[in-house]
Amino acid sequence: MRIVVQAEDFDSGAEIKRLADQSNGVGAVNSFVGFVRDNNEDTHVGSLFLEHYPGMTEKQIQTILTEAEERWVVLSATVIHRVGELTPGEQIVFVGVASPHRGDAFDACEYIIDYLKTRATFWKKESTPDGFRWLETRQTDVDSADKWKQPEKS
Amino acid sequence: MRIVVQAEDFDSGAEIKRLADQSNGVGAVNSFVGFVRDNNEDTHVGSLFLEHYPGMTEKQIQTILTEAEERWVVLSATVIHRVGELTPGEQIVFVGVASPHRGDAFDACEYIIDYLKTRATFWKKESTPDGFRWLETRQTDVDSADKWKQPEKS
Amino acid sequence: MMKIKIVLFASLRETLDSDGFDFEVAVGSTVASVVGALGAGRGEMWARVLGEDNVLTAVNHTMVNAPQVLAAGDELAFFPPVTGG
Amino acid sequence: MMKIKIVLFASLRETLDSDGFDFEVAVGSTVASVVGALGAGRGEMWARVLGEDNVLTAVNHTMVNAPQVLAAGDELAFFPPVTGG
Repeated sequence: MRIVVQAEDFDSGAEIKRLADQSNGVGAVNSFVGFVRDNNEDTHVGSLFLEHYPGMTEKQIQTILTEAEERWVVLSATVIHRVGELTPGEQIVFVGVASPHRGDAFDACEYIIDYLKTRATFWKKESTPDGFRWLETRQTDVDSADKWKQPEKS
Repeated sequence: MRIVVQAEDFDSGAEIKRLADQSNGVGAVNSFVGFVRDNNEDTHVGSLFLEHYPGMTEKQIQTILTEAEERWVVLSATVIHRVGELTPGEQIVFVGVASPHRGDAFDACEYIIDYLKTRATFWKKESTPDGFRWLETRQTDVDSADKWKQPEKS
Repeated sequence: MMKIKIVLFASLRETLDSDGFDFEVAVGSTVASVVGALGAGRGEMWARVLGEDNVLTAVNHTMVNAPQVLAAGDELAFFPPVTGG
Repeated sequence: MMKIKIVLFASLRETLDSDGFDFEVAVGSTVASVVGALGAGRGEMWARVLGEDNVLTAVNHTMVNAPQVLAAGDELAFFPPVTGG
Protein backbone atom coordinates (compact mmCIF):
# COMPACT_ATOMS: atom_id res chain seq x y z
CA MET A 1 0.00 0.00 0.00
CA ARG A 2 1.59 3.24 -1.18
CA ILE A 3 0.09 6.60 -0.23
CA VAL A 4 1.77 9.82 -1.25
CA VAL A 5 0.64 13.45 -1.00
CA GLN A 6 3.09 15.72 -2.79
CA ALA A 7 3.43 18.90 -4.83
CA GLU A 8 5.52 17.16 -7.53
CA ASP A 9 4.16 15.49 -10.66
CA PHE A 10 4.26 11.66 -10.90
CA ASP A 11 5.11 9.09 -13.56
CA SER A 12 2.02 6.91 -14.03
CA GLY A 13 3.91 4.35 -16.11
CA ALA A 14 6.52 3.83 -13.39
CA GLU A 15 3.76 3.54 -10.79
CA ILE A 16 1.93 0.90 -12.86
CA LYS A 17 5.12 -1.15 -13.21
CA ARG A 18 5.86 -0.76 -9.51
CA LEU A 19 2.38 -2.10 -8.70
CA ALA A 20 3.01 -5.15 -10.89
CA ASP A 21 6.44 -5.73 -9.34
CA GLN A 22 5.17 -5.62 -5.75
CA SER A 23 3.78 -9.11 -5.83
CA ASN A 24 3.82 -12.38 -7.75
CA GLY A 25 0.75 -13.26 -9.72
CA VAL A 26 -0.23 -9.78 -10.89
CA GLY A 27 -2.16 -10.14 -14.14
CA ALA A 28 -3.96 -6.80 -14.21
CA VAL A 29 -3.37 -3.22 -13.15
CA ASN A 30 -6.20 -0.74 -13.43
CA SER A 31 -5.33 2.88 -12.89
CA PHE A 32 -7.09 6.19 -12.82
CA VAL A 33 -5.42 9.53 -13.47
CA GLY A 34 -7.31 12.76 -12.85
CA PHE A 35 -6.35 15.87 -14.81
CA VAL A 36 -7.04 19.57 -14.28
CA ARG A 37 -9.67 20.55 -16.84
CA ASP A 38 -9.54 23.93 -18.50
CA ASN A 39 -13.17 24.59 -17.71
CA ASN A 40 -15.64 23.76 -14.97
CA GLU A 41 -19.34 24.56 -14.99
CA ASP A 42 -18.76 26.58 -18.20
CA THR A 43 -16.15 28.83 -16.60
CA HIS A 44 -12.58 29.01 -17.84
CA VAL A 45 -10.15 27.75 -15.22
CA GLY A 46 -6.74 29.42 -15.09
CA SER A 47 -5.34 27.33 -12.28
CA LEU A 48 -6.33 25.11 -9.42
CA PHE A 49 -5.06 25.28 -5.84
CA LEU A 50 -5.23 22.10 -3.77
CA GLU A 51 -5.00 22.04 0.02
CA HIS A 52 -5.06 19.03 2.36
CA TYR A 53 -5.00 18.17 6.07
CA PRO A 54 -1.60 16.53 6.57
CA GLY A 55 -1.86 13.36 8.63
CA MET A 56 -5.63 13.04 8.43
CA THR A 57 -5.67 12.82 4.62
CA GLU A 58 -3.19 9.94 4.52
CA LYS A 59 -5.07 8.13 7.30
CA GLN A 60 -8.37 8.40 5.45
CA ILE A 61 -6.84 7.12 2.22
CA GLN A 62 -5.38 4.19 4.15
CA THR A 63 -8.85 3.37 5.49
CA ILE A 64 -10.32 3.46 1.97
CA LEU A 65 -7.56 1.18 0.64
CA THR A 66 -8.10 -1.27 3.50
CA GLU A 67 -11.82 -1.40 2.72
CA ALA A 68 -11.02 -2.12 -0.93
CA GLU A 69 -8.62 -4.89 0.11
CA GLU A 70 -11.33 -6.48 2.22
CA ARG A 71 -13.80 -6.42 -0.63
CA TRP A 72 -11.68 -7.47 -3.64
CA VAL A 73 -8.48 -9.37 -4.36
CA VAL A 74 -5.94 -6.54 -4.23
CA LEU A 75 -2.26 -7.49 -4.47
CA SER A 76 -1.05 -3.90 -4.24
CA ALA A 77 -2.54 -0.42 -4.40
CA THR A 78 -1.19 3.10 -4.81
CA VAL A 79 -2.68 6.55 -4.33
CA ILE A 80 -0.70 9.67 -5.23
CA HIS A 81 -2.43 13.03 -4.80
CA ARG A 82 -0.87 16.34 -5.63
CA VAL A 83 -1.35 19.55 -3.63
CA GLY A 84 -0.46 23.17 -4.28
CA GLU A 85 -1.06 25.10 -7.50
CA LEU A 86 -1.78 23.17 -10.70
CA THR A 87 -2.63 24.38 -14.21
CA PRO A 88 -5.03 22.86 -16.78
CA GLY A 89 -3.73 19.65 -18.33
CA GLU A 90 -1.67 18.73 -15.26
CA GLN A 91 -2.10 15.41 -13.45
CA ILE A 92 -3.85 15.71 -10.07
CA VAL A 93 -4.28 12.18 -8.77
CA PHE A 94 -3.15 8.63 -9.51
CA VAL A 95 -5.01 5.59 -8.21
CA GLY A 96 -3.71 2.15 -9.20
CA VAL A 97 -4.69 -1.37 -8.18
CA ALA A 98 -2.94 -4.64 -9.05
CA SER A 99 -4.88 -7.89 -8.99
CA PRO A 100 -4.59 -11.39 -10.44
CA HIS A 101 -7.60 -10.72 -12.68
CA ARG A 102 -8.98 -7.53 -14.14
CA GLY A 103 -12.49 -7.42 -12.66
CA ASP A 104 -11.13 -6.91 -9.15
CA ALA A 105 -8.63 -4.30 -10.35
CA PHE A 106 -11.33 -2.24 -12.10
CA ASP A 107 -13.81 -2.36 -9.21
CA ALA A 108 -11.28 -1.69 -6.45
CA CYS A 109 -9.76 1.24 -8.36
CA GLU A 110 -13.15 2.85 -8.98
CA TYR A 111 -14.16 2.28 -5.35
CA ILE A 112 -10.99 4.02 -4.14
CA ILE A 113 -11.34 7.11 -6.35
CA ASP A 114 -15.08 7.38 -5.62
CA TYR A 115 -14.49 7.41 -1.86
CA LEU A 116 -11.35 9.52 -2.12
CA LYS A 117 -13.54 12.20 -3.73
CA THR A 118 -16.04 12.20 -0.87
CA ARG A 119 -13.99 11.25 2.21
CA ALA A 120 -10.36 12.34 1.86
CA THR A 121 -9.61 15.82 3.24
CA PHE A 122 -8.58 17.69 0.10
CA TRP A 123 -10.05 21.01 -0.98
CA LYS A 124 -9.87 22.67 -4.37
CA LYS A 125 -9.88 26.38 -5.14
CA GLU A 126 -10.18 27.52 -8.76
CA SER A 127 -8.79 30.65 -10.32
CA THR A 128 -11.38 31.93 -12.81
CA PRO A 129 -11.82 35.23 -14.70
CA ASP A 130 -14.04 36.33 -11.75
CA GLY A 131 -11.40 35.52 -9.13
CA PHE A 132 -10.89 32.56 -6.83
CA ARG A 133 -13.69 30.26 -5.78
CA TRP A 134 -13.66 27.22 -3.49
CA LEU A 135 -15.31 24.23 -5.13
CA GLU A 136 -18.36 22.61 -3.59
CA THR A 137 -18.98 18.89 -3.36
CA ARG A 138 -20.61 17.55 -6.51
CA GLN A 139 -23.80 15.58 -6.06
CA THR A 140 -22.54 13.22 -8.80
CA ASP A 141 -19.54 12.37 -6.62
CA VAL A 142 -21.79 11.60 -3.66
CA ASP A 143 -23.93 9.40 -5.91
CA SER A 144 -20.85 7.61 -7.29
CA ALA A 145 -19.68 6.70 -3.80
CA ASP A 146 -23.17 5.66 -2.73
CA LYS A 147 -23.33 3.01 -5.45
CA TRP A 148 -20.80 0.90 -3.47
CA LYS A 149 -23.01 0.69 -0.39
CA GLN A 150 -23.87 -2.93 0.19
CA PRO A 151 -27.39 -3.92 1.17
CA GLU A 152 -27.66 -5.00 4.79
CA LYS A 153 -27.78 -8.74 5.21
CA SER A 154 -31.25 -9.60 6.58
CA MET B 1 -8.18 6.54 -31.67
CA ARG B 2 -4.76 4.87 -31.47
CA ILE B 3 -4.38 1.15 -32.20
CA VAL B 4 -0.96 -0.47 -32.16
CA VAL B 5 0.11 -4.11 -32.40
CA GLN B 6 3.82 -4.45 -31.79
CA ALA B 7 6.53 -6.67 -30.32
CA GLU B 8 8.08 -3.79 -28.33
CA ASP B 9 7.18 -2.80 -24.78
CA PHE B 10 5.23 0.42 -24.19
CA ASP B 11 5.35 3.31 -21.70
CA SER B 12 1.94 3.45 -20.00
CA GLY B 13 2.66 6.82 -18.42
CA ALA B 14 3.46 8.42 -21.80
CA GLU B 15 0.29 6.85 -23.26
CA ILE B 16 -1.84 8.25 -20.43
CA LYS B 17 -0.41 11.75 -20.96
CA ARG B 18 -0.91 11.42 -24.72
CA LEU B 19 -4.57 10.53 -24.15
CA ALA B 20 -5.03 13.63 -21.98
CA ASP B 21 -3.25 15.83 -24.53
CA GLN B 22 -5.40 14.65 -27.47
CA SER B 23 -8.35 16.78 -26.55
CA ASN B 24 -9.48 19.72 -24.42
CA GLY B 25 -11.65 18.95 -21.46
CA VAL B 26 -10.06 15.67 -20.38
CA GLY B 27 -10.63 15.26 -16.65
CA ALA B 28 -10.12 11.50 -16.34
CA VAL B 29 -8.05 8.76 -17.91
CA ASN B 30 -8.73 5.17 -16.97
CA SER B 31 -6.26 2.59 -18.14
CA PHE B 32 -5.80 -1.13 -17.95
CA VAL B 33 -2.45 -2.88 -18.27
CA GLY B 34 -2.31 -6.67 -18.55
CA PHE B 35 0.81 -8.48 -17.37
CA VAL B 36 2.16 -11.98 -18.02
CA ARG B 37 1.55 -13.96 -14.84
CA ASP B 38 4.11 -16.52 -13.67
CA ASN B 39 1.45 -19.15 -13.23
CA ASN B 40 -1.83 -20.11 -14.85
CA GLU B 41 -4.21 -22.81 -13.67
CA ASP B 42 -1.58 -23.81 -11.09
CA THR B 43 1.11 -24.40 -13.70
CA HIS B 44 4.36 -22.44 -13.77
CA VAL B 45 4.63 -20.36 -16.93
CA GLY B 46 8.12 -19.87 -18.38
CA SER B 47 7.07 -17.68 -21.27
CA LEU B 48 4.11 -16.68 -23.37
CA PHE B 49 3.95 -16.52 -27.16
CA LEU B 50 1.37 -14.20 -28.70
CA GLU B 51 0.20 -14.43 -32.31
CA HIS B 52 -2.29 -12.24 -34.15
CA TYR B 53 -3.98 -11.91 -37.54
CA PRO B 54 -2.48 -8.72 -39.02
CA GLY B 55 -5.13 -6.49 -40.52
CA MET B 56 -8.10 -8.28 -39.01
CA THR B 57 -6.97 -7.70 -35.43
CA GLU B 58 -6.64 -3.94 -35.86
CA LYS B 59 -10.02 -3.79 -37.63
CA GLN B 60 -11.75 -5.64 -34.79
CA ILE B 61 -10.18 -3.38 -32.18
CA GLN B 62 -11.36 -0.35 -34.17
CA THR B 63 -14.91 -1.74 -34.15
CA ILE B 64 -14.78 -2.24 -30.38
CA LEU B 65 -13.47 1.32 -29.84
CA THR B 66 -16.21 2.73 -32.06
CA GLU B 67 -18.84 0.85 -30.06
CA ALA B 68 -17.40 2.29 -26.84
CA GLU B 69 -17.46 5.81 -28.34
CA GLU B 70 -21.13 5.39 -29.21
CA ARG B 71 -22.00 4.29 -25.70
CA TRP B 72 -19.93 6.63 -23.52
CA VAL B 73 -18.32 10.07 -23.73
CA VAL B 74 -14.87 9.12 -25.01
CA LEU B 75 -12.52 11.96 -25.94
CA SER B 76 -9.68 9.64 -26.96
CA ALA B 77 -8.84 5.95 -26.67
CA THR B 78 -5.72 3.84 -27.12
CA VAL B 79 -5.11 0.11 -27.43
CA ILE B 80 -1.57 -1.27 -27.59
CA HIS B 81 -1.19 -5.05 -27.75
CA ARG B 82 2.13 -6.84 -27.86
CA VAL B 83 2.86 -9.97 -29.90
CA GLY B 84 5.75 -12.42 -29.97
CA GLU B 85 7.46 -13.98 -26.96
CA LEU B 86 6.94 -12.45 -23.53
CA THR B 87 8.13 -13.52 -20.09
CA PRO B 88 6.35 -13.31 -16.70
CA GLY B 89 6.09 -9.78 -15.37
CA GLU B 90 6.11 -8.20 -18.84
CA GLN B 91 3.35 -5.91 -20.03
CA ILE B 92 1.02 -7.49 -22.63
CA VAL B 93 -1.69 -4.95 -23.33
CA PHE B 94 -2.57 -1.32 -22.65
CA VAL B 95 -6.10 0.03 -22.91
CA GLY B 96 -6.68 3.69 -22.06
CA VAL B 97 -9.71 5.95 -22.31
CA ALA B 98 -9.89 9.72 -21.74
CA SER B 99 -13.21 11.33 -20.79
CA PRO B 100 -14.41 14.54 -19.16
CA HIS B 101 -15.57 12.55 -16.11
CA ARG B 102 -14.36 9.31 -14.61
CA GLY B 103 -17.48 7.12 -14.82
CA ASP B 104 -17.35 7.07 -18.61
CA ALA B 105 -13.59 6.43 -18.63
CA PHE B 106 -13.91 3.42 -16.30
CA ASP B 107 -16.84 1.85 -18.13
CA ALA B 108 -15.50 2.38 -21.65
CA CYS B 109 -12.07 1.01 -20.68
CA GLU B 110 -13.55 -2.12 -19.12
CA TYR B 111 -15.86 -2.60 -22.12
CA ILE B 112 -12.89 -2.41 -24.50
CA ILE B 113 -10.69 -4.91 -22.65
CA ASP B 114 -13.65 -7.28 -22.09
CA TYR B 115 -14.46 -7.39 -25.80
CA LEU B 116 -10.81 -7.36 -26.85
CA LYS B 117 -10.45 -10.61 -24.88
CA THR B 118 -13.31 -12.31 -26.70
CA ARG B 119 -13.34 -10.73 -30.17
CA ALA B 120 -9.84 -9.59 -31.20
CA THR B 121 -7.83 -12.20 -33.09
CA PHE B 122 -4.95 -12.82 -30.72
CA TRP B 123 -3.86 -16.26 -29.56
CA LYS B 124 -1.64 -17.17 -26.62
CA LYS B 125 0.63 -20.17 -26.27
CA GLU B 126 2.29 -20.88 -22.92
CA SER B 127 5.60 -22.55 -22.28
CA THR B 128 5.19 -24.75 -19.18
CA PRO B 129 7.31 -27.52 -17.62
CA ASP B 130 5.23 -29.97 -19.73
CA GLY B 131 5.88 -28.12 -23.00
CA PHE B 132 3.87 -25.63 -25.01
CA ARG B 133 0.13 -25.38 -24.79
CA TRP B 134 -2.32 -23.11 -26.61
CA LEU B 135 -4.67 -21.41 -24.21
CA GLU B 136 -8.39 -21.91 -24.44
CA THR B 137 -11.02 -19.20 -24.06
CA ARG B 138 -11.93 -18.64 -20.42
CA GLN B 139 -15.60 -18.81 -19.56
CA THR B 140 -15.02 -15.88 -17.18
CA ASP B 141 -13.95 -13.76 -20.16
CA VAL B 142 -17.09 -14.70 -22.07
CA ASP B 143 -19.17 -13.82 -19.01
CA SER B 144 -17.35 -10.48 -18.57
CA ALA B 145 -18.16 -9.46 -22.15
CA ASP B 146 -21.76 -10.66 -21.86
CA LYS B 147 -22.41 -8.25 -18.98
CA TRP B 148 -22.31 -5.33 -21.46
CA LYS B 149 -25.16 -6.70 -23.57
CA GLN B 150 -28.00 -4.24 -23.42
CA PRO B 151 -31.54 -5.47 -23.01
CA GLU B 152 -33.61 -5.14 -26.18
CA LYS B 153 -35.92 -2.15 -26.12
CA SER B 154 -39.47 -3.52 -26.05
CA MET C 1 -9.39 24.20 32.18
CA MET C 2 -7.42 22.28 29.58
CA LYS C 3 -5.62 23.17 26.39
CA ILE C 4 -6.68 21.88 22.97
CA LYS C 5 -5.49 22.78 19.49
CA ILE C 6 -7.88 24.30 16.95
CA VAL C 7 -7.08 23.93 13.21
CA LEU C 8 -8.98 25.35 10.23
CA PHE C 9 -8.84 24.49 6.54
CA ALA C 10 -9.79 25.81 3.11
CA SER C 11 -12.65 28.34 2.96
CA LEU C 12 -12.99 28.35 6.77
CA ARG C 13 -9.31 29.19 7.17
CA GLU C 14 -9.66 32.03 4.66
CA THR C 15 -12.96 33.44 5.95
CA LEU C 16 -11.83 33.40 9.59
CA ASP C 17 -8.28 34.41 8.63
CA SER C 18 -6.69 31.78 10.88
CA ASP C 19 -5.10 28.40 10.35
CA GLY C 20 -5.39 27.53 14.03
CA PHE C 21 -4.20 28.18 17.57
CA ASP C 22 -4.06 26.68 21.04
CA PHE C 23 -7.28 27.23 22.97
CA GLU C 24 -8.21 26.85 26.65
CA VAL C 25 -11.52 25.11 27.29
CA ALA C 26 -13.32 23.69 30.32
CA VAL C 27 -12.61 20.07 31.18
CA GLY C 28 -15.42 17.95 29.72
CA SER C 29 -16.02 20.32 26.79
CA THR C 30 -17.69 18.92 23.69
CA VAL C 31 -17.21 19.98 20.09
CA ALA C 32 -20.50 21.88 20.39
CA SER C 33 -19.42 23.71 23.52
CA VAL C 34 -16.07 24.66 21.95
CA VAL C 35 -17.94 26.11 18.97
CA GLY C 36 -19.94 28.14 21.50
CA ALA C 37 -16.80 29.31 23.27
CA LEU C 38 -15.13 30.29 19.99
CA GLY C 39 -18.20 32.32 19.00
CA ALA C 40 -18.32 33.98 22.42
CA GLY C 41 -14.59 34.71 22.53
CA ARG C 42 -13.85 35.55 18.89
CA GLY C 43 -17.00 37.24 17.73
CA GLU C 44 -20.10 36.94 15.58
CA MET C 45 -18.23 35.86 12.43
CA TRP C 46 -16.88 32.76 14.17
CA ALA C 47 -20.27 31.84 15.58
CA ARG C 48 -21.87 32.19 12.15
CA VAL C 49 -19.19 30.38 10.08
CA LEU C 50 -18.66 27.45 12.49
CA GLY C 51 -22.43 27.16 12.93
CA GLU C 52 -23.09 26.50 9.25
CA ASP C 53 -24.75 23.17 8.52
CA ASN C 54 -22.06 21.81 6.22
CA VAL C 55 -19.05 22.43 8.51
CA LEU C 56 -17.27 19.16 9.29
CA THR C 57 -15.32 18.41 12.44
CA ALA C 58 -12.51 15.98 13.23
CA VAL C 59 -10.71 15.21 16.47
CA ASN C 60 -7.19 13.82 16.17
CA HIS C 61 -7.75 13.05 12.46
CA THR C 62 -11.04 11.20 12.98
CA MET C 63 -14.39 12.63 11.90
CA VAL C 64 -16.66 13.39 14.86
CA ASN C 65 -20.05 14.96 15.57
CA ALA C 66 -21.00 17.86 17.83
CA PRO C 67 -21.57 15.82 21.05
CA GLN C 68 -18.00 14.43 20.95
CA VAL C 69 -16.24 15.03 24.31
CA LEU C 70 -12.70 16.42 24.10
CA ALA C 71 -9.57 15.61 26.10
CA ALA C 72 -6.53 17.76 26.88
CA GLY C 73 -4.18 17.97 23.93
CA ASP C 74 -6.81 17.05 21.34
CA GLU C 75 -6.56 18.55 17.86
CA LEU C 76 -9.99 19.80 16.83
CA ALA C 77 -10.33 20.54 13.11
CA PHE C 78 -13.04 22.50 11.29
CA PHE C 79 -13.37 22.29 7.51
CA PRO C 80 -15.86 22.40 4.64
CA PRO C 81 -16.97 19.33 2.63
CA VAL C 82 -14.04 17.78 0.77
CA THR C 83 -13.48 18.26 -2.96
CA GLY C 84 -10.33 16.35 -3.85
CA GLY C 85 -9.51 13.85 -6.55
CA MET D 1 -12.90 -22.19 -61.05
CA MET D 2 -11.59 -19.21 -59.07
CA LYS D 3 -8.63 -18.60 -56.82
CA ILE D 4 -8.97 -17.75 -53.14
CA LYS D 5 -6.39 -17.46 -50.38
CA ILE D 6 -6.50 -19.76 -47.36
CA VAL D 7 -4.82 -18.59 -44.10
CA LEU D 8 -4.47 -20.49 -40.83
CA PHE D 9 -3.57 -19.29 -37.34
CA ALA D 10 -2.40 -20.53 -33.96
CA SER D 11 -3.12 -24.19 -33.10
CA LEU D 12 -4.67 -24.80 -36.53
CA ARG D 13 -1.55 -23.53 -38.25
CA GLU D 14 0.60 -25.79 -36.09
CA THR D 15 -1.58 -28.90 -36.29
CA LEU D 16 -1.98 -28.65 -40.07
CA ASP D 17 1.61 -27.43 -40.51
CA SER D 18 0.60 -24.61 -42.88
CA ASP D 19 0.12 -20.88 -42.56
CA GLY D 20 -1.81 -20.74 -45.82
CA PHE D 21 -1.76 -21.01 -49.61
CA ASP D 22 -3.67 -20.06 -52.73
CA PHE D 23 -6.47 -22.50 -53.47
CA GLU D 24 -8.65 -23.10 -56.55
CA VAL D 25 -12.36 -23.56 -55.81
CA ALA D 26 -15.53 -23.72 -57.88
CA VAL D 27 -17.30 -20.41 -58.55
CA GLY D 28 -20.09 -20.05 -56.01
CA SER D 29 -18.25 -22.01 -53.34
CA THR D 30 -19.24 -21.45 -49.73
CA VAL D 31 -17.05 -21.66 -46.62
CA ALA D 32 -18.60 -25.08 -45.98
CA SER D 33 -17.84 -26.35 -49.48
CA VAL D 34 -14.24 -25.11 -49.24
CA VAL D 35 -13.85 -27.01 -45.97
CA GLY D 36 -15.12 -30.08 -47.84
CA ALA D 37 -12.69 -29.52 -50.72
CA LEU D 38 -9.76 -29.04 -48.32
CA GLY D 39 -10.63 -32.29 -46.55
CA ALA D 40 -10.98 -34.12 -49.87
CA GLY D 41 -7.80 -32.68 -51.33
CA ARG D 42 -5.50 -32.57 -48.30
CA GLY D 43 -6.57 -35.57 -46.30
CA GLU D 44 -8.39 -36.79 -43.21
CA MET D 45 -6.49 -34.53 -40.79
CA TRP D 46 -7.75 -31.40 -42.56
CA ALA D 47 -11.32 -32.67 -42.61
CA ARG D 48 -11.16 -33.47 -38.91
CA VAL D 49 -9.42 -30.27 -37.71
CA LEU D 50 -11.45 -27.82 -39.82
CA GLY D 51 -14.63 -29.71 -38.93
CA GLU D 52 -14.25 -29.11 -35.20
CA ASP D 53 -17.10 -27.18 -33.59
CA ASN D 54 -15.01 -24.32 -32.24
CA VAL D 55 -13.16 -23.44 -35.47
CA LEU D 56 -13.88 -19.84 -36.47
CA THR D 57 -13.88 -18.49 -40.00
CA ALA D 58 -13.35 -15.03 -41.44
CA VAL D 59 -13.52 -13.74 -45.00
CA ASN D 60 -11.50 -10.62 -45.79
CA HIS D 61 -11.08 -9.90 -42.04
CA THR D 62 -14.78 -10.23 -41.20
CA MET D 63 -16.17 -13.15 -39.20
CA VAL D 64 -18.51 -15.34 -41.26
CA ASN D 65 -20.45 -18.57 -40.92
CA ALA D 66 -20.35 -21.76 -43.00
CA PRO D 67 -22.98 -20.74 -45.60
CA GLN D 68 -21.01 -17.60 -46.60
CA VAL D 69 -20.49 -17.51 -50.40
CA LEU D 70 -16.96 -16.69 -51.56
CA ALA D 71 -15.71 -14.52 -54.42
CA ALA D 72 -12.49 -14.70 -56.41
CA GLY D 73 -9.57 -13.25 -54.50
CA ASP D 74 -11.19 -13.66 -51.07
CA GLU D 75 -8.99 -14.38 -48.08
CA LEU D 76 -10.55 -17.20 -46.06
CA ALA D 77 -9.11 -17.59 -42.54
CA PHE D 78 -9.48 -20.48 -40.11
CA PHE D 79 -8.56 -20.07 -36.46
CA PRO D 80 -9.41 -21.24 -32.93
CA PRO D 81 -11.27 -19.09 -30.36
CA VAL D 82 -9.26 -16.00 -29.47
CA THR D 83 -7.29 -15.69 -26.23
CA GLY D 84 -5.63 -12.27 -26.28
CA GLY D 85 -5.49 -9.43 -23.81
